[in-house]
Amino acid sequence: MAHAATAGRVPERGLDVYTQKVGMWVFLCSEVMFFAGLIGSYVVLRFGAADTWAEPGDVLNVPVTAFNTFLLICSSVTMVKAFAAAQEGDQRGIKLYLLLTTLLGATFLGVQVYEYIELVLHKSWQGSHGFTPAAGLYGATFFTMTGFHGFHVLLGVICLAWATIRAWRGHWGADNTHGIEVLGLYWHFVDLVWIILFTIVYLI
Amino acid sequence: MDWALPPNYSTFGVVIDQLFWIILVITGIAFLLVEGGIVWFCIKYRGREGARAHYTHGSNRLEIIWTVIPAIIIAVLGAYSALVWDDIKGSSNRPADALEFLVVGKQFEWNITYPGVDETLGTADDFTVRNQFHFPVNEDITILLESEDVIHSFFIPELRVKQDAVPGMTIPVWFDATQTGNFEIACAELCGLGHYYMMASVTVHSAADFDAWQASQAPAAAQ
Amino acid sequence: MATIVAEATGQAILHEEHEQSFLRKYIFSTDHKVIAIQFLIYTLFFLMIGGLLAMLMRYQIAWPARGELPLGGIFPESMVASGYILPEFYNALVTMHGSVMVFLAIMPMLVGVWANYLIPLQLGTHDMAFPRLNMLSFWAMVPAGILTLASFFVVGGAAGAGWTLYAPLSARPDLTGVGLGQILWLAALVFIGLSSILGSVNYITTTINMRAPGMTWMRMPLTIWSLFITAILALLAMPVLSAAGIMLIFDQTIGTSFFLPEGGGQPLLWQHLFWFFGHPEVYILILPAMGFTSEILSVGSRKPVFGYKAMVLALVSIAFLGFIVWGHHMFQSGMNPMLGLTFTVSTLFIAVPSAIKTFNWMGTMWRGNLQLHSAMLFAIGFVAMFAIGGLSGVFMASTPVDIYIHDTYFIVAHIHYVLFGGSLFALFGAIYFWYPKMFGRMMNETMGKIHFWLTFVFFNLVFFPMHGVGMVGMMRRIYDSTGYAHLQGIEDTNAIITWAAFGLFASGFLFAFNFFWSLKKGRKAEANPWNATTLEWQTPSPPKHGNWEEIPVVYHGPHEYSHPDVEDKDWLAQNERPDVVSPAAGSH
Amino acid sequence: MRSHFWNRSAALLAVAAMAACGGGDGGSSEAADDAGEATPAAAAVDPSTVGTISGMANFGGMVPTMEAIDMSAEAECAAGYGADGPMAQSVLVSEGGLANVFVYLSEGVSGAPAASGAATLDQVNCRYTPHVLGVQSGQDIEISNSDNLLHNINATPTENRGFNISQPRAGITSTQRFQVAEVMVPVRCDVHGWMQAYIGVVDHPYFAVTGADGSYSIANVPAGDYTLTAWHEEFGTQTANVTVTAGEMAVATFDYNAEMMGAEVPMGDALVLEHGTNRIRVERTQ
Repeated sequence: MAHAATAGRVPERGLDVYTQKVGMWVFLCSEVMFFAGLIGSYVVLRFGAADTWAEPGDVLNVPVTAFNTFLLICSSVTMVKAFAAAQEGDQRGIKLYLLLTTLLGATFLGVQVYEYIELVLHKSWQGSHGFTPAAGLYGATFFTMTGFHGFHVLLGVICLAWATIRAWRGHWGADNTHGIEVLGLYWHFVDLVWIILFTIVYLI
Repeated sequence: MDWALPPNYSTFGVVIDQLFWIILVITGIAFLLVEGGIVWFCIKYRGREGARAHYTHGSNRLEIIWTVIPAIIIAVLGAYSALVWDDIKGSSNRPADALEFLVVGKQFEWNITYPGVDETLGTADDFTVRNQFHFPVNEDITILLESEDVIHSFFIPELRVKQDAVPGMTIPVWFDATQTGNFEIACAELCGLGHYYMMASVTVHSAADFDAWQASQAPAAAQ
Repeated sequence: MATIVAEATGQAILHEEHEQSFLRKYIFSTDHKVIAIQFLIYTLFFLMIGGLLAMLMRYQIAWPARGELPLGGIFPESMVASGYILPEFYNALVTMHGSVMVFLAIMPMLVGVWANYLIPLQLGTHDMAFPRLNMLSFWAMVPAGILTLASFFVVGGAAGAGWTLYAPLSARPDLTGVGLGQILWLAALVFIGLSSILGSVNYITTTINMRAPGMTWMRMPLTIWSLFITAILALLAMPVLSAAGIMLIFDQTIGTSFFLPEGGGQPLLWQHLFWFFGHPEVYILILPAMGFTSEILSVGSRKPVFGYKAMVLALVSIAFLGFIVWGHHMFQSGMNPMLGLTFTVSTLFIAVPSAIKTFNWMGTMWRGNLQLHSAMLFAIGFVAMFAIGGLSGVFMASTPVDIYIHDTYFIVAHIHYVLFGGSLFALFGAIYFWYPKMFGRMMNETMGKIHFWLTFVFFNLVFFPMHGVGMVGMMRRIYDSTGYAHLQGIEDTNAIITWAAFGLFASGFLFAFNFFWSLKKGRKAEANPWNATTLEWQTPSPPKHGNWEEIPVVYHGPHEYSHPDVEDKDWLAQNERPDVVSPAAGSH
Repeated sequence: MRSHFWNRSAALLAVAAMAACGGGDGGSSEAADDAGEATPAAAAVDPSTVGTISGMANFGGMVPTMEAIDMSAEAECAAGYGADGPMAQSVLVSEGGLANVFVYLSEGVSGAPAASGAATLDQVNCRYTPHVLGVQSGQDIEISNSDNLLHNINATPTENRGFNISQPRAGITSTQRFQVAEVMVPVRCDVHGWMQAYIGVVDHPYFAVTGADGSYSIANVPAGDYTLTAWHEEFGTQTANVTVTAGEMAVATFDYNAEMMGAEVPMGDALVLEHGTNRIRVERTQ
């Protein structure tokens, strides 16, 4: 049988990747399915009731959100920089780029909150004052999808803030990069999801 | 104790029942094989002092046999089922000149709208009767199934008809009863606290009786 | 390097043991074995609750006109009035029996208990990859349980829209009278999803990355394979349910209308989302049971598992096909009939791997040396009952026949043959089998055998007649069948089923007694009471904190029984060095 | 139909709080009961300070024909009716009097004795008895079933918490309460689409429902100036100003005719009324 050849051979011990990273990849698979569920429902609902959707830009403020998207993409870049700095043991770089990433993430959230407030208080849509989750399928899907993304950003920002504090305590270094890399994976995923959401919710 | 399908009174029911019995025979044989085998093994190979089991990791030939045989049986069953299914439900097989009724489920009633003497829905002589479904025998019947509130399921056991009624959708269902008689519409999908009580009477008339019944209802509805 | 780190942590864990407080050791423990035992107690409790709900339900079905519910007075007037179970309470019973059994009893018992307990032990590692997440996955189940129990006592009662939560019934409180109860259950579902996902991340990562040296993929016990595949299914299916559940909560509370046609939503969307989760869920509920059965049958037959590779392939293909068959729950739902055709094909295909597994189990028993202890009896019972459940599934897969039997008791019989005759039989087997490892004592064999025969007989008396009742056309979830003309004449059958159900429930208490009695009074178990080969039996019973002083090295496949080259015993542990046992055995 | 999120949330909180207080009785807080026992309504009445309001709801002209109800599916219920079979109950006129008009003091009431005793709503031969019921907020409503078959009682108020319960057999009872004034709360049975009742909930005991002859009488009203409102399910509302003098009977009469059919009927929110003249008018609040 198959094991005959391997008996007594050098033992196999899984992938050549550290466990936290494998764990994060596995977790992200689950996250993909979560957003796939939301996005899939969005597609079905929108095709089923296309006439209840507004034209892009009619309700949503596309320029502001485009700027916000840009911020998030920048934060992905700084995240990469932070990891690179960690690999090189560049303490100043670690602090700088982690802090930048945190701030960019927080700004993204701030803009999103501003956007929500504007929509709820000052937009009118389909005759009702205020664009809220109760404003038809359009409002429901918009707030559900962007809201859950925002929640993920919030979790990311909290973790980033914690990582930044640790950076000031000198926690990270060339021999301790795993945490930053794993957090980076999550952050890039959140960024990627946003690009998809921005496209299908705001632009199409 | 009478474990049997209720008598069938529809054209589609014949083939559904036939398929049921075919599957029962096939699965019955498989059932006897598996259960018999297990019992036999339990007796024949039950542990004895000093006995030693036969060492084997399996047999590829056997694996192939018991993959292929079930696969073939199942493929044949599947193909046959698909054909029958298409006959019964395929939209291309919807009878063109069927007599149409509108059936609307609501908690916990079936409201049936009749086409009236002009045999067309949506005209002035339509009338609606609660919980009574009358239609003529030996004629293609199509019901347009709707729901006002939650999902119900339109089920007439003797006609082998079952279809969920979904709010927001109009679903056509067609059948052809082969005998006159009195049956019931049951709701087969949990629809709330009166689910079990959501039944309506079904009366299959001869063509003449149906016309007479419809005429007797029309004046009342005209008011 | 990873090895060294792991070993170092292992040593650290071993030394840590003595310094832990009671709270850290038994309540907020990160030890996978303790977490498994916490899950076991939790799930046994909810198994009893679920059973109790079923008993109330059966009383109503058998004697709908009688009233006089024994102890009916202890229920509030909103549940039982004048001795009659009220229809709304009946709906809550139906819904919560299904929900509790699936989500709080069977699923966490299969995965939470045994994946936690067995994965590190059978793979030869000190603990899970992420012990703290593991602890969190248990503690996420606690609010879920509390919310579930609380939902019975809020105004309007517990959720009553069926365990499938079909919208709009589940989304509009004005149509059911159930408001908060439904929301509480959905919130519980979100916690269950969280627990399940955290658990799955752990199981998958541990299996991928933390196997002992020499534990190649094809040397993993089938238990691990089945739990690994299950974890993948849960990882990918649960988030979809969470997303759908959250949308349903929004429909109920903040005025969205995802599933409500009045607002442009689609009731069928809920069904698609639910069954996209729900069908993989069905396999989540059966695959681990298949794994335990393979393991116990092999040990009990003193033979290697017949067709190990075919078994693995079957598991993998079930997992894959499991994601593309969800529509077969919706043949009569109003979905396009042409979609029905597609789903029929994929559904019939998924029957093939199940057939392969059944024949391989029989192959494992063939020419064996069967040790018919309680665990083995339950494993054999699993094969026998699962076969019936699988065969009755063919009726549903055939779409025309499904028109008639859909939403009848035929379906109820089918699901219980798979879930009770299948999963629960295997779980009882697993508990009898691994109990000595968990608690260091044997369960009482005599009581175990009596428990098996009572369960087996009563189970079949309960669920086999349901096929007949279904053929007659009795609809699921109806409170009172006596009003229907076509259901006249099944009252006696229903009464017999109910009496048998009482017997089945009662026999559960024999098991519970055996379980708790054996904790104190059971015979002390040696390390390897069943002469089994897998790694968990090569540690003391129960294993210490950290499992291994030294990580074992694996030389053999998982089920080397009755190897012709091994003399004086009929088994070869996975970590036994071949040259020590017998030079020739090294070739296997 | 689906109320606002915040209303709902507040209701949820309230429900949760009640559940925490050992709820599950399907009813509401017990505070009203205690108050009721402390000051029984009858004891508070001093005959020298109260008067009575009485009068008629008159119906003039052609009486609309009521539709026949098809109860054939419930033979047990249908048997309870005469040769003509059951008819709808929305406009019941007998000798010029209109029945089932809910008459209550809508303005001018300051302070009132707490509710005492229970109101009853029965289901007889697949109909609600009475068809229109007045209760005081917090008062027990005993709902019972005299038919040996399934009825559900689905109350859909907008201000109060609704309920949807069932009574599958004769003899089953349930006690419910509404805490907030609301005219009217519709009640229906989903099993029998024709079954409809209305419950008027007001903050005081000064209400009545006109009988079969169209007459009503509200006793023990403290002397003072009031606005009296009359509600009918087909004809909407009318108001009248009345002055009650101690020991005397004030009379207020409402006139109806078939032309008023189809008036918008206020449902739900308790009415906000202007001071009107004695002129009878139909109030359209929606």
